[in-house]
This record gives sequence, structure tokens and C-alpha cells, in this order.
Amino acid sequence: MAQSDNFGFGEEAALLKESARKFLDDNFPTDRLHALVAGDHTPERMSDCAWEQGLWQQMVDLGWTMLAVPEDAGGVGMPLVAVAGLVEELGRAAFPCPLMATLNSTYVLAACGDTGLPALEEIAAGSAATLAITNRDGSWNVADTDVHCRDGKLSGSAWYVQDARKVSCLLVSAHSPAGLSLYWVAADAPGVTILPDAIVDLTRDQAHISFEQVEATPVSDNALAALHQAMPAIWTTLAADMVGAAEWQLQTTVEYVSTRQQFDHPLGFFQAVKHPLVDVMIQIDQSKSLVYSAACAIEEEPARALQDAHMAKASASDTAAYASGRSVQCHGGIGFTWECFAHLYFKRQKHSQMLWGDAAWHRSRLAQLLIGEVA
Amino acid sequence: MAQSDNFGFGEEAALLKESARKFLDDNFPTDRLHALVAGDHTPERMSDCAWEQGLWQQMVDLGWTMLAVPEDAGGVGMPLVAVAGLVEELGRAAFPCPLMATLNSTYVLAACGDTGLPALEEIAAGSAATLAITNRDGSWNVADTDVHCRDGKLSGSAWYVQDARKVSCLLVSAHSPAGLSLYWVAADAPGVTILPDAIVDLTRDQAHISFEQVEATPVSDNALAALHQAMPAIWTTLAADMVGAAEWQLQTTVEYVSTRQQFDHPLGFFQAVKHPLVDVMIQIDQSKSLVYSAACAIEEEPARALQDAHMAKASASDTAAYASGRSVQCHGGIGFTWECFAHLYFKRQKHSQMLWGDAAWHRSRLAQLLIGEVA
Amino acid sequence: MSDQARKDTPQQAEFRDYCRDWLQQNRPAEPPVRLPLSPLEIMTNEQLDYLQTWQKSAYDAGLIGCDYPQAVGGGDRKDCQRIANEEMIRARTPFLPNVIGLGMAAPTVFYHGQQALKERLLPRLFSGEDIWCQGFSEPGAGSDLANVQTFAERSGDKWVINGHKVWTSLAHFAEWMILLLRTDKSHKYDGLSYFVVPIRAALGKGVTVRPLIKMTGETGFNEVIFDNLEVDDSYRLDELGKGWQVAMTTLLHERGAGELQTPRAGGMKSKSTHATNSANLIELARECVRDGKPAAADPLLRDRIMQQVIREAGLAQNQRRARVPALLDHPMRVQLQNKLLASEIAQDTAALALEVEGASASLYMGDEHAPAGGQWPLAYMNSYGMTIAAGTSEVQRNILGERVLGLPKSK
Amino acid sequence: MSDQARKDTPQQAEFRDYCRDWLQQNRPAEPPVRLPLSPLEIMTNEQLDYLQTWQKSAYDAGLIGCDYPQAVGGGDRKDCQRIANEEMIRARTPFLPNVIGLGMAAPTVFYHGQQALKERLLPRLFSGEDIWCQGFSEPGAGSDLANVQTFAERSGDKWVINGHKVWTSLAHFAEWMILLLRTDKSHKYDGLSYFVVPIRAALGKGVTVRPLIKMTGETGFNEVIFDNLEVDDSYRLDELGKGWQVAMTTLLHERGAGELQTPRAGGMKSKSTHATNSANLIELARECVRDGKPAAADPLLRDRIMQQVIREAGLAQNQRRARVPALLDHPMRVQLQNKLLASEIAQDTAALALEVEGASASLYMGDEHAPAGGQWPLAYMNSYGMTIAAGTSEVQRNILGERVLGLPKSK
Repeated sequence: MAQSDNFGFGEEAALLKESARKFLDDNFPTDRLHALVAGDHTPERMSDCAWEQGLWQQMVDLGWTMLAVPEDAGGVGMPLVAVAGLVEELGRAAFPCPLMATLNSTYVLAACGDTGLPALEEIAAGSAATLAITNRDGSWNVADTDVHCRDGKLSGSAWYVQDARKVSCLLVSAHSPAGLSLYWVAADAPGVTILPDAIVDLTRDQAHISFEQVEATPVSDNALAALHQAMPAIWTTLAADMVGAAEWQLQTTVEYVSTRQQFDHPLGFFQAVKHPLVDVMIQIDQSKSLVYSAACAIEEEPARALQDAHMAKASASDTAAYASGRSVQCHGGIGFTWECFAHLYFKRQKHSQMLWGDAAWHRSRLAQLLIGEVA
Repeated sequence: MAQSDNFGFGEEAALLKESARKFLDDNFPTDRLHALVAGDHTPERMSDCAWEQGLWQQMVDLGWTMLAVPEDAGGVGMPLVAVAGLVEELGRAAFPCPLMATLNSTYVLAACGDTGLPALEEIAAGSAATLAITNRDGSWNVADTDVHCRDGKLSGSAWYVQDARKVSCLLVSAHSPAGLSLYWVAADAPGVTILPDAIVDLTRDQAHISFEQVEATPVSDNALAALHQAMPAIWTTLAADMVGAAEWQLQTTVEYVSTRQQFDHPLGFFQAVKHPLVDVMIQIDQSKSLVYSAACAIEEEPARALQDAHMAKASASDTAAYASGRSVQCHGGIGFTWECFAHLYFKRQKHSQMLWGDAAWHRSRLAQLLIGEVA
Repeated sequence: MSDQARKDTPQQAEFRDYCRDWLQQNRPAEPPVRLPLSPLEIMTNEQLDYLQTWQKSAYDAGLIGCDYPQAVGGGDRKDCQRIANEEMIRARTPFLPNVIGLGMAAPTVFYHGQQALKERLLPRLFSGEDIWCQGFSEPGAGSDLANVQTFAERSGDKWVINGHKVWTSLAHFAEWMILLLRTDKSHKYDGLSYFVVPIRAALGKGVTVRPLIKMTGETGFNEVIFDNLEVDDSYRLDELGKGWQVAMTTLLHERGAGELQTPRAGGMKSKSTHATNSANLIELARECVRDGKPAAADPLLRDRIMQQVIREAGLAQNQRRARVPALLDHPMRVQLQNKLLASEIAQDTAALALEVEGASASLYMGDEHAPAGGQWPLAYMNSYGMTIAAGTSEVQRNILGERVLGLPKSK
Repeated sequence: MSDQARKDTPQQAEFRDYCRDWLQQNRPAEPPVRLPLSPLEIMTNEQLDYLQTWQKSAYDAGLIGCDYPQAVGGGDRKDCQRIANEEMIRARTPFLPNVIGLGMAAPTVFYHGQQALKERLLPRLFSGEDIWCQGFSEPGAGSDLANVQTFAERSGDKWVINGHKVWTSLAHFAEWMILLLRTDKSHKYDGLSYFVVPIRAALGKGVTVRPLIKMTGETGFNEVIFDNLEVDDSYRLDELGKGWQVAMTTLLHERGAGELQTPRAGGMKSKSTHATNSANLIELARECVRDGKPAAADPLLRDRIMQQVIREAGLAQNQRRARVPALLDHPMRVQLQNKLLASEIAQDTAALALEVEGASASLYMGDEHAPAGGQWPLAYMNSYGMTIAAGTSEVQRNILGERVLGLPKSK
């Protein structure tokens, strides 16, 4: 299949992106985020999972959670580039919500064939979900899980589960007699214990989840195939979020250095400030182009999907790290304070950088694809 | 044994370094180097091995080639830090001569015990020598050679031999029935064919050498031990040369950007020029400190010698690469021309960067020492 | 149906079919001599002859100047040069030698020249019969281009030019030069004017061309000295004192950001030329040995090669995104990065190649054992030409910071 | 004989033996509370009490202020602070809490204060009974320190101070502040003067201290607001209008380049504190899992950890070389790099640690599963304090370029 000239990013996608930006600008400026999540500053704080459920419900009503759900499951079935555009805006607003978690679950369920339909229909109906597929070591290899299924019941624990306290459903991978399998579980099912992690990132939450003899609905006996198929979309979606967050970092830093005066000039006059910010921009643009190229390839050119998605996430991880560092450094002393908004994005980006594989991890997989095993 | 507070760099060493700088400043300014080696500019040129044999003879007469030869072999037996100081100055002048090759041979011979004495005495008497111990692949593993010895005669070929056309003796490693062994061979012995490489570096020459049934004087049956013992000094000496060359690159670039005007200011006014040059300085200082620390450890604290020497060469390789790039870039268009002297050092440094192991190679060995094998 | 074809207009689709057919039947033979890595390194008449012949035949077939009006020798098409470019790259044809003419002189003459001048100059420019060069840089005007001192003094209907240009690629082959000079010493920017000058005709009569040697040892660049050269006022582009604005048109197109597509070099690769990109880097890593194994097995080198692969892909996808307004925050943001990114990627790729080669990176073009014929050290050094010429990387970052991010002007 | 002892003078050798004996017998007990990573992050009175007790006993034993004259509470020794420092590090004692007093205020007061003032202030500074803080930065004077606007107006023998200082570590515990302020608004540099101010005594009477919260969530920094605070003219250091020169003494010592040795933090490391250097990074890499194997087995991480090991070693050997004039091209070249290098190495080491941790880098101090107790994310964020405070890295590079390389002043 051929690649679209414009990534397949059409008018509808552009409208969605624009309306998402407007919705978030109007309803969720950064000072509201700060007031919402930065109440307790102590380093030893527990995560308190603060989020705007009212706004989230509006998003659900706008249909944002069902965008990626195929039409035959009651969803909208928008192309992934459109979804990426939406997620980029959510990343720019650092909006705390389970959209990405729900999208990730959607991608996996959509790769399960007919057996994924009932769960997809729940998502189309407004339920939020998250993936519980990572082991204690935080391995990004989809074959690694610490959950087992015996006699239809789940036991063990899943780690690094994103926004678990904001969802009603869990999509769990577990070793079963039939091989690695997927299960659909209500977040409040008996035997499910959600144990929040105390994380650095204030804009998200994360938990490990213990399963004790939990009744679960089987979704697929071939989890490996479904997860492998879904991962490119998961990486690309996260990368879109990171690109949006990095753009926020760039723009607010540019604003700051354009007004803050030192040595009789705005800071941005100095090349030691200007040039690094240009490099941030260049990195963002690279990552952004790779995000849309990957999103497009996943649907239009599946043979390139895997490699393009590795590129997008590897690039976005490096961009996030660099943009975060420069955003704090160029803000100077102010950037180092709790009251400045820069640290909210700094921390979110550090979280995203490692999530679902850091840059080196993705590059090592890309090398396997492009160079292969060499004796 | 304790480490000296001043690296053991005493008055004698300081005098030697100072006199070497003066000798080279007086006798071999960079325009003379350019006139000597940059006659033929065509990319396809063969190396023509131009050097100032008269000046070299003066250096020999000054005793510089016998500095590292132990006193019991008729040498001066200066500490390695003093030798490093001398070599730093030669690197700064990019003086084409076989001093480093001769020093390297000296270190190996000195590690051979009594059987190395006759060859050391030849060096003490003024002969120049070079190591012929590298295989076709350019492996920096000392066990790898493509030369064999059978019935006391050498056959095969040695590669990446430095300044072979400037020396009278070769110290060759070869596989023999007794294991890896070392041999002392006259460069003009029957069966020895020196085949010059066409190299980028104009300030040195390099050759591969074919041996056909060459009569050779055995020096050691335990080449591995001798080479392993000598390598730290070899790496450190080369790193000293690179530090000197980098300092030349820094100083001449600073001079250029202090006078060259663009946009109504000297180039060095702009932070985009100033800050990278500061980073060059910082890298040079790190490498330089590590060179003297390694040189000191080799004699005063043998247990640290290997790791310190790996650090010195790894650091110097990175410094050389960065200093070379910035020296050309900051010289702008002029720096890109053949008539500008910058390329002479740029090319020498690229050569040195890879010689006897590049930065990554040394770091991988260092990791073996400091982290070890991890399952 | 091909990848690109899917989105073609009917006119473009028809033109694409035509190009493809023609290229299939008219692909030129292997060159009789080693070709340089780019048109700017053409060193011999043999190289030039071969390449000029190719450009002429491509022009005669309608593959060059497609989007210009017929009156100036163009093809009168709409957005079709892109199609021709894609098909030439696909067919791996040789590059076009008149690269400065096509990419910089043509749009500048077209937008700023008088009609008679355009009609006279552009056809022979497109056909490659007249090679063009560019006279911008001077010994005292490198990054600070507006500081040019070459001066034209009015003398009736003529101008008398004196000055000294440097870094003029192709000047030793060029019929014409685009020339930025000063007609008023009292204003820096507003004192500049812009001419086209027939330098070949004036060799020995007011024009001297002297080769400069690059750090690689190659020639290709020149100095051009003007000593009382007389030129007609009709060779002036646009108004007196508007030279800086005209030069911006040139530079915009040089950076690939102009509206008129530049006919592209093809993608020819034969044993006599080597492209130096990450795909070739991977090939190199398979061939070179590191620690007894192929360098391609080394995890560090694999990681760093992938970094370059990703940057190259990002650059390519930037071009694609540049055509999607809904995904651009600023109209020039992506385009203005091209030159900076392309040159720095090329530099880092070549530097990495030398590490892949290890000890053998010491071997140069004349050495039979040099990996890839010694092209990587050559490419590495030439990359500094790219990060220095046409606005150093430092100047590019200023431009991006000021024009795109809106940061205060540093000077 | 120990490494260092070999080169000691007889006086130094004797003093070293004394220190070693005393430290062996007087090593303080484990702290009752978690200690912060540095004195600047002391948050609670419990932490401070423990550390002040330690400083007092070390002072009483003669291990602090060794090289100052007896008249000001010093030990009247020659080049012996270095010996005491080495032995304290060797004995892994806790750090000294009065770090700004010892490192910055003491030499400044000593070189620029009147004799009576020195004799009054320095003994309680050395003993740690009086904690000191530094009032340099202001909201509008960060990197551009000379732009301070805090103003002292003459009123007979007194001065009336108004203004707003920020980033004053330890101000909430401090008795005294060294204060850079303006006594003349018509000259930028020459309008500055320098005072010592008893801020604790003036709390609520012209001085307000408000905590600032860092991005890590820790407190430690403060704002200090002066509202018509009256101070005596005898608290002025050096002449009126010489504040900038006095501040240079402070900054020189802050950067470790002054003649008077700063009593050093010891090397205490217990389960309650974590040093964050490359040795700990290696330990971390052994504990963390990457792709099913210890991160320490990953060739890329090994390479990058070694890069940090080498940079740290280079920094340490720089200190050694700084004492060998024959190996220095410029007297200040190596010393002036300390702060820049140390802070950037710490930053890169911590960033690398987060990559070593992978997914678990998301876990912070309050999480029982966080590797190394969540100290690495904390250290990474705090590293920006280091690259920003006391002259940002950008300002440091200007200083190095201008003072050492002699490049033209950028502004």
C-alpha cells in the first residue's frame, strides 16, 4: 500500500486537533494543572491521583475515547494520525486522564479479532481501560509478565500500570496453559488490589496491581500476536504526547527568555540560550515528523510500521530529555522552583522517556530490523 | 606505592619540556611543517614520507630517543611523566619523526627483561625503531598478528606500522611454536618489504610490511606479557601527543577568532564560538590531567596503571575529535582550505584517535576492569 | 500504481508516465570517468562533458524547468518538476551539473530579471549549455554576507566592477555568475545591488579565476577577481540598492524553501561514485572488522548508526510534513532547518563511519586497501564545507532562533 | 605511610597524625534522622542540631580554621586545612553544616573586614554556633549579579536597607548574612557595597525570611526581604563602592580557587545518605534489570558509565595538576573549571542513572520499591540547582572564555 503524501492527515483530523487545543486552552490552562496536582510538595509524598473528572467526562462525551475503536465495535474508527493529533494536544496540556491508557487498550483489543469486540464495545460506551502487562523488572518485552492464569483465575502482580486509578477496566496479560493470554477484568473485581506507586510525575499516576484468584474474561489466547501488532501504535501515541509536551516546554521557555532581562538584554539575545532552544525545536520537529509518519505507516504501509514506530519513540525520548533539561536551565533560578510550571512537564517527560522503552531500547530493536543479527 | 602529589613531575622534567618547546618553536614553526608535508594536495597522492632528518638527528643527539631506555641499557631512564611532557611538545609541533615509534618499542623491550637489552642498547645508541604487531584487521588486541615464525624465520605481514620508513629496526610480534613471540629485525633485512600506505595524515607515515623468510633475532617468547605490560605506556604516550596537538588547535583557533571580524565583532565575541572553544579547553585539561596521572601511575602505582592509561587514551581520543572539528569549523571558510594549517592537525588527530584503540574500545576495556563480566 | 502516483493530479500522472517511459529508454551509459560526489566537486572537463550531455538530453525531453513559462524555455506545467525529480531519482540518473544555475540563479533571474534577460539566459541555463556560478562570499564577508565590498561604479550605461570573491564553485567552468556587490558605500544593506555577469567572456579582460584547494586536496572552489570589469546596466536584477532582497530569493531557494522546485540530482550510484548516507554506513559496518567481528555486530556502533538512520528519516519526513499546513506551527519552521540538519547529519554520519573503519580510517583515496575507496575520510572533511558554506551552522541557528522562534536578534 | 603523607612537611605530618587519632576516637554516632545530600538541603532542626554538634567538636579539636590566625579563632597553622580535610574525608565524617560561612563568608570577612569584626565573628563561624547565609541573588539579578537593586541609604552612622534577596540557602537557620547591595544608583559596578548583617536578630524587625520550594519538593532556599532594616556602618566590609571587588573574593572561594582552604564536608555515607557519583552508578547498574539482565551487562550503559567515570577522574586529576605549575598553561585555567565541570558531571551522571533504572526511575522518595530510595531522580533535579546557582553554566563558560582564553567580552 502506498504512503499518503500528507500522512493521511485530512481535514477531519485537522479539525479534531484544533478543537482539542481550544477545549484544553479554554478549560485547562497550566495554572489550573498546577493548582490541581502540585498541592503536596514533599519529596516523600504519596501520589494522590488528582484529576478533573468533569472535564474528562466532557471528553468522553465528545467521543475522544472511542476515536480509535473500529466502527464495527461502535467506535469512530478515525485514522491513527488523527488520534496522534489529539494526543499531541493532550500532551501539550499535560492533561491528567486515562485517554492514552484507554487508547493503548483499544489498540490491543482491536488486534484480537472478534474476541476483542465485547471489550471494545465497553470502551465505545465510555469505559476507560489500561494495560496491565508489565512485570516487576519493568521489562518492555511483551512476553514478560508476572501474572499467571490457572483455572480461569488470575494470580500474581502487574507493574508500572498507567493511570490505574482512573479506569474501570484492566486488560491483563498472563501466562496460561494455552500460552500468553489476555484477560479483561473490572478494576474493582474481587481479588484486584491497586497499589499506587509514589511517582515523580505529578500529572499521571501509576500503580502495581496484585491479583489474587481473580475471575477474568478471556480475550485472546494469542497475546503475543496482539501485543506485537499493537505496540507500534502504543509507542507512536506516547511519542505524540511527548512531542506536544516538548512543544509546550519550547514555547514557554521562548516566552520566558524573551522577557527576562540579564546583562541589559533579554536572555534570548544570547546565543548560549538561543542556540540550545533552536536545537530543541529541531529535535521536536524531527520527532513530530516521525510520529505522523509512523502513525500513517501503521495503517497505510504495515511493513514499515514497526521500524517507523521504533524511530518515533526513540526520537521522542531523546527530544523529551533534551527539551526538559533546557526548559529548566533556561528558566534559571525560577525554573528550579516548585511554583514555576516547568517542573510539571519536566517530570512528565522523564516518565514518558522511559515508558514503553527508552531511546536505546528502541534503537536496539530498530538495529535488529535494519541490520539484523550479525555473527 | 603512593602516588606523587605532583605526578612526580619534577624540575628536570619541567626543564626538558620547556627546552623541547623552545627547540621546536625555534626550528620548526608550523609554516615549515606545511611547506614540508603539504606539497602534493591531490586526494589520490601516495604518502611521500617527508621529514627533517637534520632536526631529528639533533633530537637524537639531545638524547631524546634514549630518555625511556633504562640506565642499565645505556639510556637515561627518565620517569614516564617527563617523557610525556616531551611528547606533548612534539604533538604540539606535529613534528614528523619516529620518536613515538621508538618510545613504543622501548617500552616493549624494557618489559622483556634481559633478552631485550641488546635491542635497547641499539636504541640508546641512536637507532630508531617501530612496532610491527598489528594485523590486517587493525585489531588492537595484542594477541592478533598475521606474522608467523618457523625455523627462526618470519613470514606474513604486519599492518598499520607507524613511521616504518623512518626507522632502522622493527620489533615484530609473530606466532611461533613457543607461543606469541617478539623479534628484532633490521628494516632493510632481506625479505622485508615496506609497502607505504596512502594515508590521510600528512604528518606521519604508515605502512604494511611483508616478511618473506626473514632472519630475525628472537627477543622474547612471552610477547603477550611484554606487550600487556607496555601498552599502558604506549597509550599514554600517544595521548600526550594528542593533548599537545589539541592545545595547538585551541590556541590557533582562539587567535583566529580573536582577530577575524564578522558582524562588527571578532568571532570570539559570539557565544556560539566562545563556548565551544571553552569546551575544547575543558576537554584538553581533562585529558592532560589523565595523561600525567596515568604516566605517574605506570611507575608509581602499577595496580592503577592499566585503568588510568585506558582513561587517558579514551579521553584524548574524544578530545582530539572534538578539538579537530571545532578548529576547522571556527576557522570558517579559511579553515576548509589546504593553505590553512588547521587541516594538518585535523588529520593527525583523526589518525591518533583510532590508533592503538579508539575511545569506545578503551572504555570497553575499562568497564571490564571496573565492572567486570556481568552475567 | 506507484507510491507517489496515488496523489497525482491527472496532469501530473500523465507527466509521470511520460517521464518514466522516457527515462527507461534514455538512461545514460555508465560514465567513462570517476564522477565526483556532487556537482560542486567537478574537477575535469571529462566529468563535465558527460554530465552536460546528460542535462541537455533531460532538458530536451522536458524534464527540466518544467514549471517555468514557455517564453523563458520552461515547460509551462504546474507543480511538475517534483514529479520529474522523483522519477529521475527513481531511475538513478546522474546528477545535473548546472546545480547553481538551476537551484539559485534561475529563480532569482526569473523573479527579479527583465523579461528580455530571462528569455535570453534561462533556456541555456536549463539545458546546461551555460554553467552558472555564484559570487557572494568575500574574504571579509563570510557569515556576515551583507558586508560585501566588491564595488560597482557607474560609468554612463555601464558599471565598472572591482573586487574579490571567494568560494565560487564551478567558476572555472561557468559562463555566468550571479553577483552580489555594493553600489553605495554609505549603507550596509541598502547599498547592495545584484547583477548577472558573463564571466567566461571576460576572462583575462577584467576577470581572473584562480582555483582554491580544499582541505581534502580537491579543487572545485575558486577565487574570482574583478579588475575594472565593465558590464551593462541591463545585467542588473531588480532596482539599485535592492541587492539584499534579491539575494534573499537566492538563499531561500538554496535552502530548498522557494516555491519553484529545483531540478534534483538523480540517484545514480555506481562503483565509481559513493553516496555517504546511513544506508552505506550499514554496508560499511558489515564489511569492517572490530575486535574480530563485523563492526555491524558491535552494540555501540549499532546504536549510533541507528541514531543517524533516525535523524535522516526525520529529515525526510520533515519534507513530507512541510506540505501539511495543519501540522506546521510556523510556515518556515521546517524548511529553514533543512540546510543545518542535512549538513550536520552528513558530518556526524561520516565521523561515525571513520569510527566504524577504525585503523583503516587512516587510509585515503590513493590506497588500494582503503574501505569504500577512501571516500569516508573525504566525505567527513567535505562535510565541514557544508557546515561552513552558505551560512555556517552558527548563522543558521541565529536565523532559526530569530525568524522562527522570534527571539531577539543577537546583533 | 599513607599516599598523602609522603609529601607532608614535618608540621603537616604531625598534624595529620593528630587528626587521624582524634577522628578515630571521636567519630560521631550515626545520625538519628535522615541527613540531606548537602548542607544546603538541611530542612529540620534535628538535622541541624546533629551537624552543628559535630562541627563544634571538630572545631574544638582544631580541625577547622586551621590556617587562620589565632586572634580570629584559627589554628595558626600553615597549609594544614588540606590535611584536616583529607583526614575527615578518609574518616567519612558527616559534612559541616556552616558551609557558606566556612567557604565564602570566612575568607571574605578575613580579607576585607576590620580586625574587631573578624575577632568577633570568625570564632563562632568556625565553631558552627553561628550559621551564615549569603545574600547575593535577587529576582532581577541572577546571572547578572552586578544588577542588584537592594539599597542601603545612609542615615548618620547607620544604613537603612530595603530590598529582596532570593535563593538564600540556610537563611532560616542563619545568624548572619553576607550581603551585596547598592549604595549608589548611578554606577552599576562601582555603586555596590558589601555588608555583614545579623539577620536572625532582626527577624520581624526589618527582616522577613520566607522559604522557597524547589522543584524536588524540598525546601532549603529562602527569600529574604529587607524592610527598613538598620545596620551599623561597622558591619561594612572594605570601602564604600568596593562591593564588587569584595564579592569577587567570595566567588573565588566559592569556586574553590581561593588561597584559604575551605574546611570540607567529610565522606560520611550511611544507609541514610547517598552519594551520587559514578561508583554508586555502577552499584545501581548491578542492581537494576534491563532486558532480563543486570543493567551492568548492557554494553551501551557500560560505555556511558565509563564516560562518567573518566570525567570524574579527570576532574580529580585536574585538582592534582592545579598544584603543578609546570603543567599549567594559565594559573586559573584548571581551577575556574571546577564548578562548571563538577555540576555538569553530576547532572549527566544522574541523568544516566535514570536510564539505568528504566521504568523504575518513575518511583520517588516515598516509594518502597524505588531503587536507592528514589535518590537519583532527586539528585538529577538538584543538579539543575548546581548548573544554575552561583553563576549558570552559561556564565561560567563566558568567564572561562574571557578570563582564561582571552576572548572578547560578550557584553
